[in-house]
Amino acid sequence: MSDTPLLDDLEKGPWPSFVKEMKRAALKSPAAKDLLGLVELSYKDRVTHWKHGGIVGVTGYGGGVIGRYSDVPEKFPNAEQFHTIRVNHPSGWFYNTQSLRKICDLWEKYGSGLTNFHGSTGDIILLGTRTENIQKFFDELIEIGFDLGGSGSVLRTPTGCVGPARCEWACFDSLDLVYDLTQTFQDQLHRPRWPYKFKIKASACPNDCVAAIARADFTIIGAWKDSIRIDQKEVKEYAAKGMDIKGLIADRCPGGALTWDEKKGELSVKPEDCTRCMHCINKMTKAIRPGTEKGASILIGGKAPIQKGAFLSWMLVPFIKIEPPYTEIKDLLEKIWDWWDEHGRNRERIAETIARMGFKVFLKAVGLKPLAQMVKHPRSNPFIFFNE
Amino acid sequence: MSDTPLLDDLEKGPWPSFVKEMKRAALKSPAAKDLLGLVELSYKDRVTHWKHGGIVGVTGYGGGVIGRYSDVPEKFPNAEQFHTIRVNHPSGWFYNTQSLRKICDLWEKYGSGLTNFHGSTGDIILLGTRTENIQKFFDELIEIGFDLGGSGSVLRTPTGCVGPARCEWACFDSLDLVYDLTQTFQDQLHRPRWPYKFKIKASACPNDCVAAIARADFTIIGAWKDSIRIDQKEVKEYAAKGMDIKGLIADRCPGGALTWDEKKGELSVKPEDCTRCMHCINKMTKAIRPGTEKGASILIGGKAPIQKGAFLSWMLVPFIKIEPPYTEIKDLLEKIWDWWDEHGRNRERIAETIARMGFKVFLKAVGLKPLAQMVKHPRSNPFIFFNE
Amino acid sequence: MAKQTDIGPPDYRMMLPESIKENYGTWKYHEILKPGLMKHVAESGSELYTVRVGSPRLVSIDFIRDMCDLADRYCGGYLRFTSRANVEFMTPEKKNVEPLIADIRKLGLPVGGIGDCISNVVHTQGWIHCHSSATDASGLVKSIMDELYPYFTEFKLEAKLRIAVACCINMCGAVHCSDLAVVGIHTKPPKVNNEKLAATCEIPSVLASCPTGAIHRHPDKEVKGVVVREERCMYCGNCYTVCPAMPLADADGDGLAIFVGGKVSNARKPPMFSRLAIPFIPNNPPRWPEVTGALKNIVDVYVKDSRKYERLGEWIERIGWEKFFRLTGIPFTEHHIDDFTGATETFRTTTQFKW
Amino acid sequence: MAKQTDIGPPDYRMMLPESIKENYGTWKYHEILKPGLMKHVAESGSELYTVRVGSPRLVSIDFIRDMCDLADRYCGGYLRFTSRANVEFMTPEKKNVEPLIADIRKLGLPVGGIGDCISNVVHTQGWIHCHSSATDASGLVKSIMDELYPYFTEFKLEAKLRIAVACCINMCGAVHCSDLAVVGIHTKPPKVNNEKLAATCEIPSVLASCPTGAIHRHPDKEVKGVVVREERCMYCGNCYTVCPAMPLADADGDGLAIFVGGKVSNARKPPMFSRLAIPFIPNNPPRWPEVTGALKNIVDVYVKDSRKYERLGEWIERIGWEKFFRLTGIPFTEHHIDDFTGATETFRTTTQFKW
Ligand code: SRM
Ligand code: SRM
Ligand code: SRM
Ligand code: SRM
Ligand code: SF4
Ligand code: SF4
Ligand code: SF4
Ligand code: SF4
Ligand code: SF4
Ligand code: SF4
Ligand code: SF4
Ligand code: SF4
Repeated sequence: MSDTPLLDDLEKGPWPSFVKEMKRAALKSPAAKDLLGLVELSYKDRVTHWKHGGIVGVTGYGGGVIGRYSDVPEKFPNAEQFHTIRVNHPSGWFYNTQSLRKICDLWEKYGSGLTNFHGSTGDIILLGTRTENIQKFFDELIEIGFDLGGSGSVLRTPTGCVGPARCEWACFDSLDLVYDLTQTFQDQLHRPRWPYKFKIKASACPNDCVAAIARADFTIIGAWKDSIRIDQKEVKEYAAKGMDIKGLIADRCPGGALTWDEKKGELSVKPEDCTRCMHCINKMTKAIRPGTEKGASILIGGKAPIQKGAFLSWMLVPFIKIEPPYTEIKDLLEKIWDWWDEHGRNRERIAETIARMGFKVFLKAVGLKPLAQMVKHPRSNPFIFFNE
Repeated sequence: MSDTPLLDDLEKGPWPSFVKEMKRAALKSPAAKDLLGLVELSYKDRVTHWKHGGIVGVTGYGGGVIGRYSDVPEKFPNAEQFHTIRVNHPSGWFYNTQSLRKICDLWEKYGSGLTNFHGSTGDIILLGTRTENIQKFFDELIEIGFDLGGSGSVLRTPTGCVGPARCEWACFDSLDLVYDLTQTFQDQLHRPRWPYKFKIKASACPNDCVAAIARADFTIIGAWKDSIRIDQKEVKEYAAKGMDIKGLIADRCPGGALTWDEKKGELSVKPEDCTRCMHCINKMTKAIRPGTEKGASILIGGKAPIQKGAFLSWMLVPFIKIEPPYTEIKDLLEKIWDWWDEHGRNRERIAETIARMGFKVFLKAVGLKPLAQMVKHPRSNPFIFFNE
Repeated sequence: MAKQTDIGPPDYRMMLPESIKENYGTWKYHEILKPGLMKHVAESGSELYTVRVGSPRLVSIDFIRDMCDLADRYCGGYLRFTSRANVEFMTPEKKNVEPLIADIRKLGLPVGGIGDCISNVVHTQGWIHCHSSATDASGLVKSIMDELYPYFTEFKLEAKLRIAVACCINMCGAVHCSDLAVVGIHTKPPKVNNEKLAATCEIPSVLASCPTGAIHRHPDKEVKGVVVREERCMYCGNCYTVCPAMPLADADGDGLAIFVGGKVSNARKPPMFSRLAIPFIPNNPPRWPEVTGALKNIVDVYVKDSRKYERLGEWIERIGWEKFFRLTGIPFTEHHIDDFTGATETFRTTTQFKW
Repeated sequence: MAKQTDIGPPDYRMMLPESIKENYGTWKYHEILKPGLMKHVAESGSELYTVRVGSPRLVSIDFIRDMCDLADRYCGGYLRFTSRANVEFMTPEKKNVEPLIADIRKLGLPVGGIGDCISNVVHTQGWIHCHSSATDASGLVKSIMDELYPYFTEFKLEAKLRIAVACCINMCGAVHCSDLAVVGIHTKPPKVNNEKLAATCEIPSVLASCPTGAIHRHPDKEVKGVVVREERCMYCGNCYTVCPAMPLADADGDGLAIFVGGKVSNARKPPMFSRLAIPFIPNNPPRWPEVTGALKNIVDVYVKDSRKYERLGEWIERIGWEKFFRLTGIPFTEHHIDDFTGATETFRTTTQFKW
């Protein structure tokens, strides 16, 4: 009888099974085999069998590796050390197969052969290696043209959506921006110096396909200044095909910018009332497109609940042009980091530092003027500090 | 030349002038005359000339009088003491002229002859008398059947809307409830014992014509359990008169409960989706009426900004029948006061005590079970105290 | 010493006119006939006409007597006041209505405020009677209503518009939920008088009174008193309320803030707080032209741009605050950005905005 | 020691297929042809077909090699992964599409997730690799996707539905803004091991780590260590993150909370947080039937009641949370009432509600 009965159950069912994958890896790697046993034990005990990670890494870097030790080494000696290595993905998560195969070969040589494509920050996650292998792996990783991603109180691996590579709505080049920022800030990415982690994500339109607004301290989301472009011929096509353009498009416009003229079969927009929500564009892909004067909005502060509660990024720069060498964005980042570095407390994300010190104090520090677009509504309380 | 040039300017213009009234009073009262001078001085200096009130009052009561002393007694000796007496109004602010005339005569005898009908809590405000007159005035006030209102850390004079006396939408008898509660809680109204003030206001429907939700710690607002009543004949009348029933009524229904059938000329309601906002009733007074199974919702915590910020009252009891002797409401009030008395800090309104201790703690204490109707939405954070 | 206490207010039933006693709780519907005049009809078919009259609220007893005379003449000796300090005369007799209105006009009083109007201004004491005041209330109200008078006596709006004035941030009145709210504010920290403080106040309670912890014991052990860290003071006046030795009033520091877009009714949209439109306007008695001008401007823009039944706050919610500031030409400043408890709730967590 | 460091990731241009290099930034529109298949058309008129494949995310290198084989066979040696860990194969050749899909199916992998579908589940490490975990992520995801499989491979929804799983409240992943979020939670305070603590942690930083101030120095001066005031502990794990001597994991105390109605796109409604639907479900590996059942129930009700293009959170906003609880039959408890910072913002400050 199998010694992993609980996990075996997860090989059944239509969705592809991670247990199958673990077993595939186990055929070649004793570490992967012991991992199976250890995880089966967790399924039995209903608790994790991993201990708090120790400090492991590569010379010259302060991050990129998550140390991990088992609390049942005697039972599963080959999984006693099971460190994770984070490898920085190429923009847009595009790969040629040679590169991928090289990574696989390296990981077959130095690791458990188990991986996540990708971790939720966006790195390639290579799961399970021993301390002595880390440096060797890294040296060869550099050889094949890859580098580590971020971990700890550093700039985390920036990510961006597929954008101009395969999306008609991209308002800026998310792939190039992410690549450029990642290269420019290698030092911030590898060497901890800040109160806590800092994340950058770029979605090239407000659909936000990398969930930047929820997960990035510094959120770059595509925008345009002029009007959406409507092709009335195509609009008539949709109408002809029976789409309820008034009910499903015009009435759903949050800005109240759209009017549907049933008789004329025309959809008109009042550009000043469009809030660029993307809805009409999303649903009438052939008839409606973003404007032509493109750029991005920058929002600040997105993060998960620890410790002062979750934040969604909020508006910091309503519109900015995004063009190489991206100087304006880089300067803004430096200003923000300097201020945060000086005022942030240990384990305090930028949103929490701003919440504690006051948004207007932050705006002054980074040299931005207050705008109505930054708030849902003005204050309702009369407790104004006039002396500032 | 007049010695009140600035105030004189406020006699001009179409809106009735308080300065004219002050001058009318000044003809009979030296105190009122000196008040004119003192206020003119404030208009000149652009600061108040009143000092912090001292403790003045009547034997047996801890409130009802606001002590007030001028900081320029030498200039205006007759306004040196200018205490305010708060007289509890009759429910709905209805008066017969004899009672009003009696009050006027009393105030001519003991006071400046100046008054507010009414103060914003709802009392008759009698402005300007001297310490030695207060008790005498009070004794005669009782003779004519009136009593003092609240001030200080007591139950403040409860108020209610005109309700069933002159409004077709009243879901309970706001006048009788306010009268009954005021009589029942005379002790709480006259003798300070609490951390801070406590206000009760009753509006007999969700239009909330006494702004209870914004100004009362304990807010009683009319509600009904069954469906609004629609008179289709009258609906057709409105349509005939050219009202855009779809655009102005159905589409504005916050619950999405109304459907307008253009052809049939019929307005139908899905009762389970009606949130009793009053809009359709307000705008089609002849065609639509509240339901018949009437009562009220009770909300808790309304207050102005001092000190933890303003609160709007929030839902505590979605529906309760309001019938004499109002036992259920009185019991609830007692429970709330007991808890607040025990846990409230000095100058902490009930909303602030609940905010500090937690709403669910409060609910347990007053014996109410949690309901989805009490919140806009459930918590978004995962920080749940399971041990409670 | 009174023979009796705790008798409470008189029974309201003594105060109700016959026509109301008869139809109490059986009203069927009402019609607004013209500004300041409405008719209620009972199930029984009997009618009640109500005439609403604007009052300055701060009045002499002779004004009250005038009202009594009118009530005796036309309303069987009964009248009422409204929750906004207007006077209401009620009669079942249609024929009484016009003569009544004529006599009211003779007294120089306005008839109006019913329906989609600007009604009377809920307000407070100010320099007339309050030590906390940062401005006067009665004078502001008079100046504002002179400016907006036609909105009381005529139908010029798509919805009700409620104005409130408070002479300090204690906000006596529903100022924090008004379509238009004018609030007196101090902008200078309290001037501490330590001799007086030592004599009249307990230092611990003074320290405790400050929400921002701006008050500290006097550094000099010799001095029995306190100092205020001015940069931490938000001029809330809590300290002054508990201790007379810390007045905030200042001729140049005091003035007005204007908040807009609040409501309390549950009609259509839930109740809303008023939000800051203009952080500070200096006191300029007797007419406060900058204040009345600012309100007039906001009302004009609202009238032009609003839709049927749309309260001021509903209008702003529809067009967005950024568009409100653009249309009114009011500058958006750092003071508009919240930094009180819960401030982060006010930040715009979406890319949606208008230019 | 590496010859070089800080080289960063490879240049993305090396990773792009020809057909994309040619039409980079000039795409005109797209059409979703069937579940898992879409076509992008460029200004130039050239087309690109994308086939999306569901992945377990936790895979062996041989899985990656399988993907490479397919990419070499049909896509000129290029492929990509999505922000939800799916694999995407792209080809300009229409004729390649069906054979490609056939070969994918041969590997037992699902094609779908494009359009109004449930896509892959954003998730985390769990018992596979994390010391903080209150549950396993991969096992939950497998169980959930087996249950909801047809929503990935067919069009059965009015809008996208995004699911996320996190194995502790650190919420790695956009769990806090997902249509459906399953979060591992601890419900027992940390078990303090004071010997270990004395050896490995600094007491001041341990005390400081606790947001609720539940951790105090050990009363007994002799003991170098801390105690936890259990009634003040909200099981957040901050202390454990800074000090290994305070583990929270507990076989019976650990389990799942389910949050619903979040979104991040700005389409129509602004982004929203997910809100608590079910406070606690005990861990029941390997299949967590109570969790998958609860999700299935919510999805079924949503599918029945939602309108075209309505995300789950938009649907709940329209019908109201009280109706959501009624329709799903999920009990509303005291745990649903917020008592964290800003809790008062969540209280219902209106009389408007549904029964
Ligand atoms: C007399 C008074 C009650 C009282 O006991 O004194 C009263 C009486 C009526 N109100 Fe009111 N309301 C009165 C203060 C209020 C208040 C409180 C306030 O203004 O501080 C409100 C809440 C205002 C707010 O939301 O900020 C109020 C919100 C309403 C509404 C909802 C309006 C809206 O669309 O939001 C209605 C319905 C309507 O007008 O469509 C309403 C309707 C009515 C009706 C028509 C009810 C009826 O059938 O008799 C009454 C006369 C019409 C009218 O326009 O005044 N009454 N009404 C108050 C007159 C004050 C005044 O002198 O102007
Ligand atoms: C007279 C009146 C204003 C008016 O002209 O109408 C008034 C006057 C004062 N109020 Fe008020 N309040 C008056 C209604 C209100 C209201 C409105 C209401 O009750 O509906 C509020 C807002 C609702 C609320 O209670 O939150 C109100 C909120 C305050 C506050 C802030 C309380 C808070 O928790 O935010 C204070 C400050 C304090 O209590 O220390 C306050 C304090 C005061 C004091 C006692 C000043 C002080 O700090 O000692 C004022 C005395 C002025 C004087 O010299 O006569 N008054 N006060 C109102 C009472 C008349 C009456 O009894 O009918
Ligand atoms: C491939 C991917 C970007 C990437 O760089 O990897 C992507 C690609 C596309 N997204 Fe997305 N989205 C992708 C993640 C997201 C995310 C992030 C997430 O799921 O964590 C979101 C935000 C979800 C949310 O709001 O919670 C997202 C919100 C949208 C929306 C807005 C949907 C809505 O109504 O809220 C659209 C427009 C639409 O579908 O109508 C969209 C539309 C699209 C289009 C049609 C854009 C285009 O013209 O090519 C792409 C394919 C259609 C589709 O249905 O997948 N994409 N999209 C991601 C695929 C993930 C997956 O494997 O399923
Ligand atoms: C591997 C990964 C989950 C996954 O399986 O994909 C992960 C794993 C860990 N996260 Fe995370 N986080 C991962 C993405 C995230 C994200 C999502 C994102 O980055 O887009 C978040 C939410 C966004 C955010 O940052 O707020 C996230 C929020 C956290 C937090 C809470 C931070 C906060 O301020 O709320 C912690 C706790 C901490 O930092 O102490 C945390 C801590 C951790 C630690 C280091 C546990 C710890 O306390 O030391 C986990 C190591 C697990 C292990 O043994 O490998 N992780 N973590 C993700 C990184 C992979 C990658 O690099 O691609
Ligand atoms: S975020 Fe916008 S531009 Fe980027 S992939 Fe999604 S839809 Fe396309
Ligand atoms: S993008 Fe959104 S806001 Fe702009 S017009 Fe289209 S639907 Fe309206
Ligand atoms: S609150 Fe309702 S019942 Fe009371 S007067 Fe106003 S509209 Fe009539
Ligand atoms: S009362 Fe309000 S919610 Fe109810 S049906 Fe009428 S408009 Fe809709
Ligand atoms: S608002 Fe302030 S100044 Fe005006 S009466 Fe109330 S407490 Fe006094
Ligand atoms: S005014 Fe308010 S903030 Fe300033 S010192 Fe006094 S209590 Fe503190
Ligand atoms: S969510 Fe918690 S348990 Fe899961 S990986 Fe992140 S930190 Fe570890
Ligand atoms: S789990 Fe969180 S709340 Fe509990 S003791 Fe640790 S840090 Fe404090």
